[in-house]
Amino acid sequence: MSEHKPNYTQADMMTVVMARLLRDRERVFHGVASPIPMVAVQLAKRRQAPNLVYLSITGAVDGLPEAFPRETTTDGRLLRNTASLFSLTEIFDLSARGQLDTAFLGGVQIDQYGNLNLSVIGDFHKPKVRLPGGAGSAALLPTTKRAILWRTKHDPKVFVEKLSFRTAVGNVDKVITPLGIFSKEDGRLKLWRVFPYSSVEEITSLTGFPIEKSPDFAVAKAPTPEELAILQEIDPNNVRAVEF
Amino acid sequence: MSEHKPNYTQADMMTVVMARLLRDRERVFHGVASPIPMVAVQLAKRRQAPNLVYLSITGAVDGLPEAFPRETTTDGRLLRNTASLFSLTEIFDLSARGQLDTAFLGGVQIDQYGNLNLSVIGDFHKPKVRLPGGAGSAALLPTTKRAILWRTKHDPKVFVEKLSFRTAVGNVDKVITPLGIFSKEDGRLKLWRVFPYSSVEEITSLTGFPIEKSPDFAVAKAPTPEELAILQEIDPNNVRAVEF
Amino acid sequence: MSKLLSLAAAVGLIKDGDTVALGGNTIQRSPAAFAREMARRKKRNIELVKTAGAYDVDLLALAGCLSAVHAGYIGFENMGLAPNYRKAVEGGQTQAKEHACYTVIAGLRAAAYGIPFMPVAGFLGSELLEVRDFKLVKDPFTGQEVVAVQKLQPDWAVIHVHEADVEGNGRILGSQFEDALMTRAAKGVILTAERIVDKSQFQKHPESVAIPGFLVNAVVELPGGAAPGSCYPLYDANIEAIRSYLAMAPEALDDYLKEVR
Amino acid sequence: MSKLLSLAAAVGLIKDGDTVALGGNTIQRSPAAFAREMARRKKRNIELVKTAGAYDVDLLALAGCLSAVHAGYIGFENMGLAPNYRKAVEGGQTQAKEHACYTVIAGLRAAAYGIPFMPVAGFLGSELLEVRDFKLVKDPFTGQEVVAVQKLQPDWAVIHVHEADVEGNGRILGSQFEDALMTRAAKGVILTAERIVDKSQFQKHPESVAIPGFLVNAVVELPGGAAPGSCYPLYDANIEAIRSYLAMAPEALDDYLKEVR
Repeated sequence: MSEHKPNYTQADMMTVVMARLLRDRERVFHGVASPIPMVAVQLAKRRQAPNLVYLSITGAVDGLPEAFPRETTTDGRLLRNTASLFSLTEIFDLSARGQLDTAFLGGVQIDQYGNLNLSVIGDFHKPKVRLPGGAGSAALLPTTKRAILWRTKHDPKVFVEKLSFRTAVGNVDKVITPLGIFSKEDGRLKLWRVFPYSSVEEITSLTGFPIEKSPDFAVAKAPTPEELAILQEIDPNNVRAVEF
Repeated sequence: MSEHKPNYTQADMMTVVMARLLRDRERVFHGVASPIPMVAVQLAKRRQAPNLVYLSITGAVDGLPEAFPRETTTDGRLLRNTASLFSLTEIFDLSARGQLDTAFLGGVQIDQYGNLNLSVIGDFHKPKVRLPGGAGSAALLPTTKRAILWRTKHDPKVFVEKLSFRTAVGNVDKVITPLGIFSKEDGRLKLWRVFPYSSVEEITSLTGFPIEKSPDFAVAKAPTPEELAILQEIDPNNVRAVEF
Repeated sequence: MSKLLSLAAAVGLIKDGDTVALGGNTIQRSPAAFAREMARRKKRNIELVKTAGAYDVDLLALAGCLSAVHAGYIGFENMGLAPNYRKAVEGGQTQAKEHACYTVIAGLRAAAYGIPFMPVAGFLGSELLEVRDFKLVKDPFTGQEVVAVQKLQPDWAVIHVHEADVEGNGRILGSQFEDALMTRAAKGVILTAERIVDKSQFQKHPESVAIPGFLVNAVVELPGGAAPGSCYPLYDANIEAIRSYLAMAPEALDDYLKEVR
Repeated sequence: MSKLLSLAAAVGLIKDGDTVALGGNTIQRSPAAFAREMARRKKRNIELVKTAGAYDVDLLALAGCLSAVHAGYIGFENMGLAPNYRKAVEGGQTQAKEHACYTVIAGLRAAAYGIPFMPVAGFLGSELLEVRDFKLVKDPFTGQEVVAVQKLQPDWAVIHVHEADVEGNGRILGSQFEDALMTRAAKGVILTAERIVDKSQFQKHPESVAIPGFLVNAVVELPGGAAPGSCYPLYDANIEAIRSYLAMAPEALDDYLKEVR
C-alpha cells in the first residue's frame, strides 16, 4: 500500500465504487449480511440513480432507513418509507423471469470464473468448515441480469484457483475487493480497476489465480469529497466498515 | 307432483337438503352463479354447522352477508364479517393439497357417473352452443374431498345418457335436483332421496339415464318449520329461487 | 416519474395481437371503461386472459376485438349466458381457450415464476386435456404423472384499483381476486384507478398495497371505471345497466360506446 | 373454539422426528421462545425448514434436537457464523440440507399447491444439484430442461406474529417474510403471538390478516417471543444478548434455558 495515508478507508472506497456501478431506474437487490451494498445503494440514490428500485429481504421497496442497522441487513428499519411490500419470494420470482437488474452477492471463495463457494470448506457431506450456505445465490446468480460480488478480504484463500465447492455460477459482472475490481470478460475475471492505494503487483501476489488485465484497466478514481460527504451524512456510524 | 300444495317451494326444498348435508367444522366452497349454496351455507351455520368454514371467490372467510346479492355470488357483500382474506387461488391450492372438504359445483349436463359438462353443446371447436365453461370444476372435482352438485332443472337434457363434452370428473358425492337427490355409490349415481312432492316414477321419466335406487333410498323429510323460519329470516328476498 | 396517462393514451399502449389479462372477477371490479375504450379504438386479434369474466369479455367480443379468450368461465352468473361472447365463439371469430380457472392461475404462475410450465393437481379425466394445450409430465422423484400447464404470459395486465399514486403503486380494497398475480405475470401493467392519492398515503400502510409501482407502466385516473360492474365498497353493480346491455341489439354498439363513457 | 394453549402444551404437539418450518428471517421475528421450549423438552430428530436462520436454528442444534436443516443460509450475518450449527454439522449430528432460499420456497410451494415437485429457474451450474436431492425435468412443451425441487411439506409451521385471536387468525406487521407460505405448506400451524386481540379487530382490516384461523391448530400468547431477535416495530434485536449467547460455552446451555424464558 502507498505510504501516503488517504483520507478515506477501504470501506469507503469499496462503497463508493459499488455505488458508481449502479444505474438510474434499475432494480437492485441485496440479501443478508450485506452492509456495503446497503449503504452503496443509498449513496447511488443520492447521486446518479435517484429512481433506482431498491429491494431487500425485508420486503421494502425503496426503503430509506434513518439509520443503518449494524449487525444485520434484514432489519425492519429498512422498511421506512416503503409504499408497498415485495417479499423475498417475489424478488426471486422477479429475477427468475428476467426482470432483476442487479443482485449483490458475496462469496467466501471466488474463482477466476466468478463462481463462488458459500457452502463448505472440505467435503460437502463431511465438511471441515460448514459455511452459512449460498442463501439466494444459486438461484439468483444465473437469473439476475448482472451480479456484483464483493468481499472485504483480498487474499489467496478467498480468490482461489479451485473452489472447495461450487455453490453458484452465473451472471457475474464485477467483483469488488478492498484492493480493486475484477470484471468478468470472455468468461473470466480480469483486473478492471486497481484502487489508488494498491497496485497490480499487490493484487497479483494476493490472488490465487493468474491475473490478467482487462482492456479497460485503469486506476479507480478515489472517492470524491462529495461522495465522502454524503457517506458521512447517510452512514455516520460507519456501518459500511463492519465487515472489516 | 302431488296435488296437495306444500307450504314450501322447490327452491326451499333444495336449499334445505343441501344445508343438511353440511357438517360442522368442514371447509366449504362455492363459486360463481351459486345462489342456492350461498344460502344453504348460512342455513347450515345457523343449525348444525356453526363452525363450518365458508370460502368463496370473494376471498371471504366465513362471510356473513346482511343481504344476499341476487344476480351474482362473487359480490363484495359476502365479505362482511370476514377476519382474513383467502383468495380463489388459495382455495384451489387448498383443494389441490387435499384440505377442501366440500365444493359446490353445477353442471349444464350431468351423466350417470356424475361427470359434468359446462363447456359446449356440440363439437368443442365448432360448438352449437358455447356454454360458460367449467370455471373451477375440472380442477376442484378431482381434488375436493367431496363435491355436491346441484341443478334447478330436472329433465332428460340435463341428466343425460351421454355428455356432449366431459368438462370435469371426480369426487361427486351428491347431486341435488328439484325432485330428489342422487348419491354416487360404486361409481354411479343412485337415487338416494325423492322429495315429498315427487316420485320415483316422475324422476325416472325425467332422467336420461336408467334410475337405480340406493340401498339407503328414502323420501326426504320436508323442510321443517324451523328451517323455513330461518330461511325466511336470512333470505327474505328469496334469492335462493333466482335460478328457477 | 409520473406514469399518469389519459385513458386513450393508455389504451394506445396495447397493440393489435397482444395478449391482455383483465383483473377482477365476473361483474366485480373489472376494467370495464378500459374495455369500452379498447372497443372504441377497434383493437383487433386480442387474446384475453381472465379467470371468470362477464361484461368486459362480452363487450370486446361484440366489438370484434378478440381472437381468443383464455378463461375458466364467461357468463353473467344468475343473469345468464354471455350472448355476444357465445355468438363470437359459435361463429368462429373468437376461439374459446377454455381453462379451469386454476389452470389460468397455473399458467400465470409459470410466467410470474419464470418457468416454462406449472404442474397442477387435479384435472385428470377432463376432456379439456385432449382438446386444449395441456400436457402430462412425469414427476422426476416418484414417476407419478401430473398435468402440466404452459406458461401464460400476457403482454399486459389491466387492473382496476381503488387507489393509485402517480408512480403506479396500487391498492385494492376487499376482494383482491387474481390481480396481483396478473401484474407479476404480465410484461407490462396498466392501472385504472378510482382515485389518485399521494404516495404518503401508501407509506403509512405498505402491507395493503398489493401492486408496487415499479411493475407498472401507466396509471389512468378513472372514477367509476368498473361500472356497470361493482367496485366494492365504493359502488355496487348497476344491474339495470347490465340488463339493458344484455338486451341491446349488436348494431347498437357504436351508439352505446358513444353514450357510455 | 378457542385454540389458546400454553407454550408447553403447544410444543407438546411436536413429536420427535417431525419436520418443522420456522417463520421469520435470521434474527427478525423468528419464534425464539418456542425454539427454547423445544430445547428444554429435548425434542429429537427434528428436521428444520427455514429460508435464512440464526439464533433459533443454532440453539436447537446446540440442544441436540436437529437431525437435519433445510435452509439457504444459517448464520449471524455481520456477527459471524452460527457456531453450534457449524459444530453439529461438522460433527455429523446434523445434516445440512443446503438449499438456495428459493428452492426452500419452491419445495414449500409444491406442498402448498398439492403437487409433487416445482420447476425452478436458475440453479444450473451449482454443485448443490449433484449433492442434494434436486433433479432435472423436461418441459413437455419445449423439451427444455429445468430444475425440479421436490415437495417439502413440514409437519408444522411455527410462526411468531404480532397479533392473533383465539381462533388462530394471525396478523404480521411489516416484513411478512415467507411465513404465510409456510402456513399453507405445513400440515399443522402453531402461532406464538405478541398479543391476543379480539376477532373484531381483524374484521375491520381482513386484508392485513395473512393467516386465516382455520389453518391454525394452536395459539400461544407470548409477548417478547422473538427475543433476543427483533419483532419490528415492537422491539429491536437485543444484540448484547445475542453476542452473549454466541460467546456461551456449550455446557452452559441448561442454565441458559433456565434463565432465559
